[in-house]
Amino acid sequence: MNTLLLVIALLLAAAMLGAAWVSIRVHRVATAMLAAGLVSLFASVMFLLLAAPDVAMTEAAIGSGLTTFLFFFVLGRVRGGRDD
Amino acid sequence: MVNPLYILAIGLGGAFLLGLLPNRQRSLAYAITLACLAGMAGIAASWLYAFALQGAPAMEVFTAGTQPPFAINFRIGLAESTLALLTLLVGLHSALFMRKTLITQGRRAMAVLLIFMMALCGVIFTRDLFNLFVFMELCVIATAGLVLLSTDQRALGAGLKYLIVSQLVSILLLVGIVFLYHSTGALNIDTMAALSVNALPGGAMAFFLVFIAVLAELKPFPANGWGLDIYESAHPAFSAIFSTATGGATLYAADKLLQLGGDTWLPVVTVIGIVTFIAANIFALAQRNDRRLLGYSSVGQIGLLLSVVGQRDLLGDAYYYIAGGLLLAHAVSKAGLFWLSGLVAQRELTAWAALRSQPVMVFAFATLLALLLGLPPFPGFYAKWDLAQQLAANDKLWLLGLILFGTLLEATYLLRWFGYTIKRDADEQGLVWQSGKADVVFSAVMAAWLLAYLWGYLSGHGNLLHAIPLLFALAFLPLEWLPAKLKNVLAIGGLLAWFYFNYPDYDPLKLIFAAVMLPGGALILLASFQHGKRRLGFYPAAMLMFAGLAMLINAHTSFDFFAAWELLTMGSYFLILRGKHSEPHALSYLVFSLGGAFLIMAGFAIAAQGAPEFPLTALAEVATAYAPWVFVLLAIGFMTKTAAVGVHIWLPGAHAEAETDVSPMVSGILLKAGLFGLFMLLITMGKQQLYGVELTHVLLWIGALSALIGNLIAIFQEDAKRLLAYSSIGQMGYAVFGLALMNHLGWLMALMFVINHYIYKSMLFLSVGGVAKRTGTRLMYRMGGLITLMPLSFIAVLVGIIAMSGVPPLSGFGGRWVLYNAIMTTEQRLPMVIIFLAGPIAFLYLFRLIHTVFLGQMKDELRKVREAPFWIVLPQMIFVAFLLAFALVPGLLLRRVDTYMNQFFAGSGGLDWTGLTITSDFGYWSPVQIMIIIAVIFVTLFLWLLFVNRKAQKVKQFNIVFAAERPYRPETTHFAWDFFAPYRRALGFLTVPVFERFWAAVAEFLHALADTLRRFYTGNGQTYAIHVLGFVIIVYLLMMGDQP
Amino acid sequence: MMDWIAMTTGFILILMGLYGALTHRNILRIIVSFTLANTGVNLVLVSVGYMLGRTAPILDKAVPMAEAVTRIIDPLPQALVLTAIVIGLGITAMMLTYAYKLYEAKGSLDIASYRELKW
Amino acid sequence: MIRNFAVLLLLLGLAGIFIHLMQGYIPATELNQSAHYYAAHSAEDLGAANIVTAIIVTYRGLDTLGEVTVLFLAATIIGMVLANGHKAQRSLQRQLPPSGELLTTASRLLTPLILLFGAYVFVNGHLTPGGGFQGGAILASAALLLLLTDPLKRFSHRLIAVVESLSGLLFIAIGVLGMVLAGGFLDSRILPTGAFGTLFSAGSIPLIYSLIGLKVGAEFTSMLNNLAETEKS
Repeated sequence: MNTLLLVIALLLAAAMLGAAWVSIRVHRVATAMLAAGLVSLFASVMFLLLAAPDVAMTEAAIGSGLTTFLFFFVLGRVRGGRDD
Repeated sequence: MVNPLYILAIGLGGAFLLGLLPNRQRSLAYAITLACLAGMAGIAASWLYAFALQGAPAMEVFTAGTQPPFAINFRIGLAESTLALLTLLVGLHSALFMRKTLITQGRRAMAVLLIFMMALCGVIFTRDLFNLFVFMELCVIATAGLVLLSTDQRALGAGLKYLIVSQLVSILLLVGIVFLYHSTGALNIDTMAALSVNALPGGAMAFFLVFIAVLAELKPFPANGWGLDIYESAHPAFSAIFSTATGGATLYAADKLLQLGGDTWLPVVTVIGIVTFIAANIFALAQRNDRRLLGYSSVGQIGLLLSVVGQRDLLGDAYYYIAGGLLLAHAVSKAGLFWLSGLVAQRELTAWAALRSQPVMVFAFATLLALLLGLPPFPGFYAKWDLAQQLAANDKLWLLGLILFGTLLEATYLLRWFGYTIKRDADEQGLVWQSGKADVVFSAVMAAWLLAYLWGYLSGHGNLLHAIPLLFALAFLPLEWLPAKLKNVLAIGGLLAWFYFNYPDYDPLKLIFAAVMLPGGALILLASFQHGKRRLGFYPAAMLMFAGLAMLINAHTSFDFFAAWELLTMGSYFLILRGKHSEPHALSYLVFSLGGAFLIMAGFAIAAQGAPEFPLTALAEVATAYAPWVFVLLAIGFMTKTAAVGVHIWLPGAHAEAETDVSPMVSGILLKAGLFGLFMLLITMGKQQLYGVELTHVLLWIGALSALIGNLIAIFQEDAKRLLAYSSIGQMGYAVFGLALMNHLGWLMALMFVINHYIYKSMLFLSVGGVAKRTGTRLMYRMGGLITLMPLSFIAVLVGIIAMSGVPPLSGFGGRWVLYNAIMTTEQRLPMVIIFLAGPIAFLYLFRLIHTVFLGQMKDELRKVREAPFWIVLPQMIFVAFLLAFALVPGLLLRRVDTYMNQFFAGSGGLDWTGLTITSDFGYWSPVQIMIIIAVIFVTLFLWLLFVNRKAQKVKQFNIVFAAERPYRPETTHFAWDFFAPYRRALGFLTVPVFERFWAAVAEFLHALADTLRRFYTGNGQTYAIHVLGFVIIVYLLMMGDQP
Repeated sequence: MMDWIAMTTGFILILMGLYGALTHRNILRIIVSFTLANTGVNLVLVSVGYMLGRTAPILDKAVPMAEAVTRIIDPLPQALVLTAIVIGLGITAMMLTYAYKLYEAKGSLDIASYRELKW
Repeated sequence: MIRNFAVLLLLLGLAGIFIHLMQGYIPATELNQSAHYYAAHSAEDLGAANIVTAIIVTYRGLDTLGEVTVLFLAATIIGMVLANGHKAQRSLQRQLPPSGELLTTASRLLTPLILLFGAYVFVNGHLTPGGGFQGGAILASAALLLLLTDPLKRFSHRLIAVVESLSGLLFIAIGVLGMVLAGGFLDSRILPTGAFGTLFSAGSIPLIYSLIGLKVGAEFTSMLNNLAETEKS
């Protein structure tokens, strides 16, 4: 049980770091935003593992949900706002 | 007492209430905002009343019905209530200032402002670390919002840079907080403080992160580019809040954290603070934009405060007095200046000249600058004095030196700015006069004077605003509307009255100085009667100088002495600045004087070794370990005032460019302040040795060289006033030389110079000034033959130069006679030779005054020149009479002094005053006999001349043949042009302006440094964030290196 | 172990986020990178409160009131993280607004093009 | 690039700081004094089963007030900044193709459900995970859904503002009541703590959390709404 959790945690950590890497390195801004949202989502699962359900909920709703939407709202309004 | 949570409730409730209002009712919303701010300020004021006047104990406020550390708590004490009141008042006034902007932007902007003020109060009150973070984040967001109130498009960029940096800061802060919580098990600052964090595992590191993050909010060098951009582009009323309220609250947060971290962190704070202070002030030197300049100054002031916070362990009880004084001075002045900048249309520093269209604004500007610089009688002055005492007593001279250096830089750019305001061309539309905004500025000015009174009241040294001379000078400010002639009567009356009432208290030495400064000043003021209208600004400045002089003579403690010194420096600066072309010269005068003053302050501080009151007489008992250093510091300080060679370069410009009646004041009178200081120093400290060098011998050399070089340069001057100015350097050199002889005759000679120099230099400056006024030029080769047109001036000059060059029969000869007697007593042969050499040189330049100006060919364009105005001639004639009298009976004044001096040089080398004859070891001097002999010789010669020339033919001026050519530069053909060219070829090497070049190079270097280094603020927000990160890492590495 | 994993991941996320924020020139990318770093901070914060073998700080039938002290993990960091997340959102929203306004004013999202204020 | 390299170097330094921190980090085996107090007392004193909620709403209620204010501030500033000069462009807004029938219907159906769920989350904040912030975010997501299906849909600024302000004012009022009636600002014991574990328990915590939920929901909506309005033709 404990080992299983650990493995999951390790996998999550790897996924988070991978997504973060993508978010930093990728060329398209939209992808970066999505990847960042993904990191947040993985983090909220991690919070569950860390026995923090309140934080998990908040992170999922606010950190990954609303924030990502805000990003896309603005991205849609700055046309041509690619990596310049 | 009212619960502080009501401040929060009012602020927040007001903000939420604004949300309920329809967007249209903007005036109502504005009224609500003001009411909320006023209510909050009222609460803070009620606390201040309770703490300060009723001595109430600090108030602990718990929330959630739970004790800390389990719930958040607030603490309100004197410091908190003061800061909160300051914050809220600045906020209220800024809201008043921004009335139009706020109403245009609507209720949302007002809500943001209210929340901002609430959050700042929260930062001040809270004792909980995480709560502190929350309030700080609120401040960040509110700041980012309020920056956008500016009409300046660039503010947008500045706001983003700020957000980027604060993101970085908040990341560090959060990580630090949670690890600190992990180490201590609490978030309450007091609970954590009790646990000595540094010893806990991981505690020191966690604290470091928290602390460095809060410090980064204080805009330390180099992590402060973002702050400067905000200052430059934000609405000035917001900048006022950002500089004062945010700065104050964050500083207080850092102070709280230090209680948590303990004293081991104090050195870090000190170093960061002082580096920031110096760097900001150097950068500001090259700044041309007013708000950015104020930004640099804000950054610097916060740095200074940080370094004071770093001394909290030394300062003990005085900590809040000193830090509070500096903080309030910074806050009120900076807020006032930012508001004032909102009234000036253009952003160039020179555009502030527009203030002159409303003289009262110039007064406001001067007050705020003085407050900022910590000049007397403002709080910063008391604070810096006490700080210097403590630093010196605790062997932190390096810090004291750096603080004073930074302050000097600050004074340089701030007063240069003041100079622009007074002297540059004003744009008529340059001042956006709105009475509402002006009232806000004036409330800052009022607060400045109130604080001045309060800090004086709290000071252990007595209240400067109770000093009658100062009050008398200040009284001329509200009387500025009176006509100049009436004010002149008042001024003369004041000087004479003060002298009369203090007469019984003067000892003979002081009496001489007092007589020169007070009735002497009154005499020169007679010349001021020629000015009509109101002559705005003259009387407050002049009387400030005289107040300083009067207080200087009466001073008994080092504090009184220094305060008087600063007052007379400021007064004379304002006075000199009035001259037409004196802007750069006044500045260089001030920089040297303040530099000298700071040396004096440091000297006194070292001497006192922490004693709360230091009587001047106690200089005699300074421990031998410091005594020579004290001597050196004080002597250099005084000699900047006497313009000894090396630090003389300010004098010629300052004296030559001053107004006609100001030149004699600053030359004849002001220079004596330095001599007075030297007298005081030598009487108390006597001979001192440093590394085996007899310091009075050094003085001897300085005096001799000053005499030689001053005189030598004087002979090459074409400008009559500059000639006189250089001659002053020489004359003061004589006086210093005499003092440094350290014997009876030497001092007597110095005293004779005090009197003589006053008389003939005042007289000559007046007559030359009168001539310059009539002829419209000060260049001597442009004059000539004025003897028939201005006979009275001619007489004055003639008598003056006879007196001065030391030829019989006038008092200059007496001076010389005493001088040569004195010189014979010294063993220092070389300086003696130099002094001897300087004598005849003096004659060369004095001769030019008569020869070139009054004799010779009359210039065609000067044919219609009239005698100088009556009021300028009158004092000259009085001086002539006085010179004759003094020549006949020098004993009148000197006799008492001579006996007085016996107590210092017991029995040896005194003079014998019997009847009208004075006898020394080397011979005797009978003034009356000499006078008679000279008269006989003169009359004989004159008669012989008449006899020889009896057949001479009168030649008309134009009865000569002109060559039909016109030289390229006509003046070069004038016989008086470059009159002493042969001497220049021979001795010119001595007049090479090495010191001018040296100081110019110093100034050049600092400006170039500023201009190069500030490019480091590239304007890129990302770079600024990198700076912040770099700052954190550097401090980390330095600390790790310090404690492995 | 769990807390170590989370903490290390958190720190690495912070560093990666900061690297992104300090090297990308596009303002939107900078903001995205900062949210990454914020997520990292949240992870670090929560992992500091974590204790092996204990449960979430919610009392119910599984964790009765009397056993709370020995059964639950430290609730305080979680409370702090909640606040931090919300504040982070506030700041992100502010920055996005700024980005939008800047773009509107100048048509560029390159941070290097906003350098009128300097020196 | 030199710049990237410098950043890398500095971050290496920061990594050093972090490693330093982790070296000093000793995982706790016992609850520290604060946590111990909360574990032992919050249920008893405040009657809240969710200790995190007890801390957020009561013990550190001031933080939460600040937090709500952060959102309020952000929403207000966004409104202030974006409101300038966009009203006139409303008529120019581009005509979007109508959203699909399915999407519209689904959103109409879903919205009340989401709202209900949000309310459930914050009302039960003292018992189960979740609370005002999460619930508020869920409320806002309903608004988001409506915005997405109908980009031209606008919510009444007035309504949002009233909800926002009223809930804020009530929050403060309850806080002040705590000062008057109970032990201090935001003390939740102005109402009876009730039976442990039931909906109407834990004093004013559910009330406060509901207000927070409403306020947060309103603020998020206002932010989204303002951003949505910026859309130009």
